[in-house]
Amino acid sequence: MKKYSAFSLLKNALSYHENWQKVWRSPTPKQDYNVIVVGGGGHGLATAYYLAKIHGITNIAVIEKGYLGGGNTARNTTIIRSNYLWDEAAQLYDLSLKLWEGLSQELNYNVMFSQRGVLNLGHNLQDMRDIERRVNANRLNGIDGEVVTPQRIAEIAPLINISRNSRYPILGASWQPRGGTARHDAVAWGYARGADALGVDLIQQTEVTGIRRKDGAVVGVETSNGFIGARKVACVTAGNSGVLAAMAGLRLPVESRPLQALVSEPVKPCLDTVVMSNAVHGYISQSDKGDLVIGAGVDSYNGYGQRGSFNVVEHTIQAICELFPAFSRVRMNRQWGGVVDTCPDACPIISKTSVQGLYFNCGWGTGGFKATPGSGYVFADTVANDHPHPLAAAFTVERFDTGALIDEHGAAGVAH
Amino acid sequence: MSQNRVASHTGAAIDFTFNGKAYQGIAGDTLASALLANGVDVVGRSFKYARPRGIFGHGAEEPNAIVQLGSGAGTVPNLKATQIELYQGLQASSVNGWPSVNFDLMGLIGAFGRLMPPGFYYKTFMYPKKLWMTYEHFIRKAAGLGATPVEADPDSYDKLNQHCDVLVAGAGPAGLVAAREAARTGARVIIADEQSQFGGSLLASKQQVDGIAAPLWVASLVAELMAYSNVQMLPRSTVFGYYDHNFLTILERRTDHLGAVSTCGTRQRLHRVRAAQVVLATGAFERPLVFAHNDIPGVMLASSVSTYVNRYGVAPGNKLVLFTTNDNAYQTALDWQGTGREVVAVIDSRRNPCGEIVAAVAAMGIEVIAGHGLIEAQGGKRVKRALVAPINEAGTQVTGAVRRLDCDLIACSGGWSPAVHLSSHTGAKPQWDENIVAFRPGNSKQQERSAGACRGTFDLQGCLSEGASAGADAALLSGYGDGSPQFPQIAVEEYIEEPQQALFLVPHTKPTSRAPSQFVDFQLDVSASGIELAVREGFESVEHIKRYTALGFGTDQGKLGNINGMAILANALDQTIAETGTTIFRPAYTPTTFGAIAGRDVNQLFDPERYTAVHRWHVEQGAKFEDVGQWKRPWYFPQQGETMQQAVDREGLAVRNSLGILDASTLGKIDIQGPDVAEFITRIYTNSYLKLAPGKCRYGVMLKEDGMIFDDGVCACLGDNHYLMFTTTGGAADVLAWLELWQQTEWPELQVYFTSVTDHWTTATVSGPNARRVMAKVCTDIDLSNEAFAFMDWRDGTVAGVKARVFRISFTGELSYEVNVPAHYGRHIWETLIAAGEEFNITPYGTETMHVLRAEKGFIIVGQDTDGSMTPADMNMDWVVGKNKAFSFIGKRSLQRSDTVRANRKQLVGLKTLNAKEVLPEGAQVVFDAEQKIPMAMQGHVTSSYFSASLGHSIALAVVKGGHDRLGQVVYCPLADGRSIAAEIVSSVFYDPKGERQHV
Amino acid sequence: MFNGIKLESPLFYFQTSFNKSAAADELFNAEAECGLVVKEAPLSAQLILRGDGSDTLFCAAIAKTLGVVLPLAPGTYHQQGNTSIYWLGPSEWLIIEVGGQAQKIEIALRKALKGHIAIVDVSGGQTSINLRGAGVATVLKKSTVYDFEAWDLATPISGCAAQTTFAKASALISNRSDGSYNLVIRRSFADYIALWLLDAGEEFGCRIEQG
Amino acid sequence: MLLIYCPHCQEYREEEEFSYGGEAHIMRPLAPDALSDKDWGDYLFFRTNARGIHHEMWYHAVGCRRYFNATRDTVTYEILETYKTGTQPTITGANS
Repeated sequence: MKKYSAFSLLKNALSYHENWQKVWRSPTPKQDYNVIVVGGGGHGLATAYYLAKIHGITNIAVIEKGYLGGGNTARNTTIIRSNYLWDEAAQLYDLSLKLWEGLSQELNYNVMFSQRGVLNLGHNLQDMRDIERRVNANRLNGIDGEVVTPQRIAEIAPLINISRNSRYPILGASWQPRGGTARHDAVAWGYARGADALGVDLIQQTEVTGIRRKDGAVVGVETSNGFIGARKVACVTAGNSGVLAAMAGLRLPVESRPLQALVSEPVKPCLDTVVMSNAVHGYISQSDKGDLVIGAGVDSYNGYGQRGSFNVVEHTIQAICELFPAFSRVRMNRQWGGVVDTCPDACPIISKTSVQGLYFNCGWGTGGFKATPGSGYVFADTVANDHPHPLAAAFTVERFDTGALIDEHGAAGVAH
Repeated sequence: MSQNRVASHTGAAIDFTFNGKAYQGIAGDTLASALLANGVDVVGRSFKYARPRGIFGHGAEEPNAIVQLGSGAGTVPNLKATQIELYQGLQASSVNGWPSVNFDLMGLIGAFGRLMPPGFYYKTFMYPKKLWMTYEHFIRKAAGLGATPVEADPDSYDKLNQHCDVLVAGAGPAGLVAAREAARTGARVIIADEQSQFGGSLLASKQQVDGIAAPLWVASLVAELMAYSNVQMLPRSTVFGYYDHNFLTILERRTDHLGAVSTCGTRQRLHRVRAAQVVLATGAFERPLVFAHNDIPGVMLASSVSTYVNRYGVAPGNKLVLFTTNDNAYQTALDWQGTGREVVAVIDSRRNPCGEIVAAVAAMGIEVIAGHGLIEAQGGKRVKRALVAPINEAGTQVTGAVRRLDCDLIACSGGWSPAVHLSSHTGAKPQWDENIVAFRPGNSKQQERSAGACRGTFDLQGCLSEGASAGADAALLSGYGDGSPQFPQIAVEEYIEEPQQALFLVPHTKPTSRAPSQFVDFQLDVSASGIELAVREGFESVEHIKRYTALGFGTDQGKLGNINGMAILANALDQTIAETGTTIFRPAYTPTTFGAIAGRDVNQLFDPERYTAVHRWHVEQGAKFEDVGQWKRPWYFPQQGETMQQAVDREGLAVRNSLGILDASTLGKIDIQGPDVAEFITRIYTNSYLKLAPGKCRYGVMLKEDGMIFDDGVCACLGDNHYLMFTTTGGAADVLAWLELWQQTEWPELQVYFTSVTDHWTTATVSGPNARRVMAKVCTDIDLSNEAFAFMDWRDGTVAGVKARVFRISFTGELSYEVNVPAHYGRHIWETLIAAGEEFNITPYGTETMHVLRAEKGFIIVGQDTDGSMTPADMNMDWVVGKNKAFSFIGKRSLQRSDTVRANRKQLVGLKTLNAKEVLPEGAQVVFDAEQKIPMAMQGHVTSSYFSASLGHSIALAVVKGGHDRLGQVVYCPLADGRSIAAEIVSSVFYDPKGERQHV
Repeated sequence: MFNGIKLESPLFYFQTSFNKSAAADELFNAEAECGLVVKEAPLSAQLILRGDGSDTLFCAAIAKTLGVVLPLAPGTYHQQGNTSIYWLGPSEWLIIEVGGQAQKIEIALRKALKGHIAIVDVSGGQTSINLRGAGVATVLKKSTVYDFEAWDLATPISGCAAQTTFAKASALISNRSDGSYNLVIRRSFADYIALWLLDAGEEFGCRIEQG
Repeated sequence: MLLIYCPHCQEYREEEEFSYGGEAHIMRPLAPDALSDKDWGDYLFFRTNARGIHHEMWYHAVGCRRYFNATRDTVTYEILETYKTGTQPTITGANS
């Protein structure tokens, strides 16, 4: 793999950029692999990368029905944070955050991880209790965070409306300075390039249509281009996990829901952090290109259509105009939807299954992007050792039988 | 008279400024036409290389002329000059270029463009690691177009929910006749067009339609439509989104043509349209040709040049070179000739163009150079020269000597691309059609059909007949008319056109990688070489190319560039365009104001404020309010100079020592009637109601099926088959839906009816040792003695002359009566009680004091002391769970799961700080060992914490792992400021542990 | 001791508490005929009735007791004099008697009806407001997602009713023979809805008449 | 934005009036206490999450307050039928 650097850029410029090598090969599938990763999104590519890099398993194929990083990796609002409430979730997401902090160098691909901080706003007394509780838990877990006042919020995001007279005044927020955003495509491409360099076959435009089993163990996958053998099959197909599970005769405690997002036209820098508000359902940051990147809430109904309902977008933009009255004159350039796996406890499933050699990594809900490196890291470990990585142990599918849920959204507070 | 204004075109003068310089336009101008009339060449700088850019198009497709309109709170970023109607005093400026668009220092960067190929930022700025944030800071400063306002939007917006039979998107020739055909059937029709005038391309046409000049024909048709009461006509209205089940959104600009800030009502209006049938008549965009330095000001679309000449009377230059691959664009040569200015030559990529219009042009003595390509434009801030050379038939190579043509205007046309955007929003995949060298709309996924140019039908005759049948067809399918158009044919005068050549990237003498930049997407500086580079680097799918090069991600959404980009990609991959894929568009068709999408649901109308009948009294008393769901509840009632703590202390002591009064009206109330009520609610609550007698109340907890506490409250038996259920304030709607769910879908055999009566009752709770005395003053027909009216009883009676229902239940632990009267009497009952209680110093208290008092008693608040992961056992409330109930109530089974029965679950306990004055922060985490290193082993957290005036020390409720077995143990709460507060685990009941006071 | 009991309708305080800059007297009880005139109806008896509409005895008893035939068709209401019955859902109706006494009606009905039924007094929890004027149709389009034009197109008379969204609250909306519309709204949302109406009606000129 | 035919109101109504009720035809076990943790967990949390034909409950919250069922294609979002609670769909994955 030729190293990227300012120097390589200069060198290639002199030769009119005619000599750049391919970022990855376009191999024809082998007949047989040690591990097949189904799904060429960020999580799948990261899984393949760490399997090869850390566990020395290089006879791997990543099989993607469309193009690499074309699913939720390409559709999310790129928010990265680790200030989760429960120990299990917080530790998993913080592993991910630590990996983010060195990822551009690790991959020699600039993923533009921008640690501009994340504000989670509180609008009522219960919000503030929950924020206090979460920040205290984060602090004692070794995760950065503090509770900040409206005045401090206004310093961090000057255009935000901290008036006490607004319908849902901002009473305070949690502030995680290490949080931020990254360039979503770059994450997929960086991991793909890295994995390819380690010998991983990236097979695009190939759809897995079946999971072949023999005596309760995986032997390979049927694809739109024929059967490919494998001892282990790792499914990382957010949005379609249920469909994959059905291929192996399994069911998952997961429902696929539309999640929508939108961007404004590019504007000059006006928001140097990430602002999130659960109470009014709006998440916003500004990309390096200048777009205001806005995330909406999950639609209420099941849907694989990568489309949601317009009223969800309306509600989100109302929230944004409440938080940032000046943005009312900015214009929406593009909106789109993705399909997220939602779990009853808003936490992922990283798990072996009753089928020997079949593994699932799904259920990330709206939180998948930020977890990409950590998810790949612990899933690779789980697959390599056929045993849950310590940080993944709490996220097995069995928790839905025992009741040991990690209730991240229940923790957001219910009736009052 | 401005230099480029055609003498014959006159109108009222309009003054405006651009980049601080004063200019004059005339009525009917767009900012773009006025700037061109004034000979303004450079209107902006490109995003990446800061190259000077001029006006290229005349509508929504414009990639370059992006301006900042107005200033201050009313400023609007990123408007397209081609879409801004000129008004007196308009101020606009370029969004990029420093110190000015004519001399941009960033332009120097442009000189290093080769160092910034697509994706260069992925390849650098990585080392040293810590510098990225600095790099990024400068990258961001260079990015972005216009600037957002910094003050609140002074304008207002609103929405209309529309329902119609036929929605026609676009009021060009096809749309207008479609609307007419639908209108005459009586169907409800809405026709919307983004321009100020209906007519589309005909507004700039010199053709005859139905025997009269096109603009006149349009006027008559518009007049005809206006006469229909069943037609809604929406000019300045863009259909920007097409969603499921034929839901479409239209942005109507109501005042933008009058000024940056509205002086007469809502600035913009969002129409949310549910249409039975849709006719898409959105027209087409002319496609530029990709040649070297095709971005120099003075290069324009052929149709744009014609539009400026014919519609706005503006000739944007003097010496025109026309470069085309088709007959259609020859019209521009004729139009230009009409201005009396010079047509240097027409460059036609085809070997032997032979259409009627070609002959017409040649006949005027204009040189037609066939089989040639315009391979490069030259000039700095304005075109000076065009380089022309013979090219091979395939259009892939320069085959002969280069000829130089002096000119200051280049009009180009690579054919037309149907505006398939809206049909594409529905998920229909556009299909490539070699015959028209363009994508046609894909097969319909909704109740829609395309007509005219947006369907790839480019001749006027065809557009009119397609529009007519589309309108009649849509009407028929929505239940009107017989499907046959009244005017299937309309006589028009037009040239018969010969086939065009499929040419996208014009060859240069140098290979693409070395030729001067051949731009595909002007706004984002995506060039042909950039696309080829992306392919060279291994990106193969269209989506990868788009994302890697940013092709199509501009505010013009690639209306001009996408098809050329696809073609260049296909060529680089050695595929056909059809094989390479399709082009997908997403809403919004054109950028749409956030404020309009938000509508009126902002500021105080963002969410309803719900008031109780006594609300105004609380306001008059200067209460501070707390948001509880949508309700405004009194939080506390500060008196002169009181702090919150002082007010809460006073209110609490009043209740403990004499008398307090609380407005409890917001509690959810559900009336339940039917023979099976007792059985039903016994299945819903954890405890049993089978033996609850009329006149009695019982406290109950409900679980979700997962065994976790979901809501709680008192339920009263009003009579045989008749109960009243109280819920939490926030839970009322959810609980009602929950009851209906089980009755309707699971146990329809149980005969029960539910009705919400939350709003019907005002609930005034008098609480404290003097509660009975004050009740005795206002209620004579209830025996209030403890024997006759015991704790957890209720009685009907007359209070303050009003029929009332009185409950003897208590959330404070004191003797309490909850007086319920129909809300019309709410304030009367409240003020009567206040007056009657005066001698007992009756004290109104708010939610904060209520919380303190109930915490002193260890009563939980669902949602504060529980968080969706708490069982009754965790809350030390096993007593409320009916172990021996015959029916396995909702959630019961989950209480036996291995995790819910495990020891060491978090359990509700009291915490008493060792320093009695110290109040634990709510949300503080609990640890057993304060000295341990981070990460610490957290054992629970503080859910409620207050200073108790009546006890004289702080109290807290917390959930602690295995807490019920840890009474007496000291735990620690490490705080952010480094302190660690020590507290002892005690019973969660701090006050009157035997519960005697509520029974007196 | 308690004579002079004053009753307060849900919109009782709206005028006094209304904090918009425009002078209140322009907005309230002015003579000018505005594009939107909002009038709160006098206090009336409002009861929810539950029962089996397919039971002819049940229907007959209602008709006999109230003098109004129970509407069985979805989206309709029947009116006789001061009494109206609205279809709310299968087995659910709203009875409104202008100026009536809920308790009287409940006693009469309970005497007349047999079997599994429910009668609930909700008089204190809701109020009726009437919208009239040239701007009403547009105001309804601004405020609700329901297609009211369809009523005029279908049957240009009264008798139609629909429960639907109203801004971010809800309402039971019915058409009257004089071309105006009645809204039944919940008490706790009344101020919000009135504020919304003044805002939505602004472009036509809007005023609120006290009932 | 869905347009949903309410079988009780007997007309098409806008999505804003409804709330989604999840997968339909899931019977509550008659004897929960007799079930294993696994079987109970399956009833609690595991759903078919069909890609394509899906039978689901909707609640006409701002309307007649009735629950009913819909057969909807979760890919195209087309609603193929709505039917009253307690009745069976005429369109199923099998016959479509």
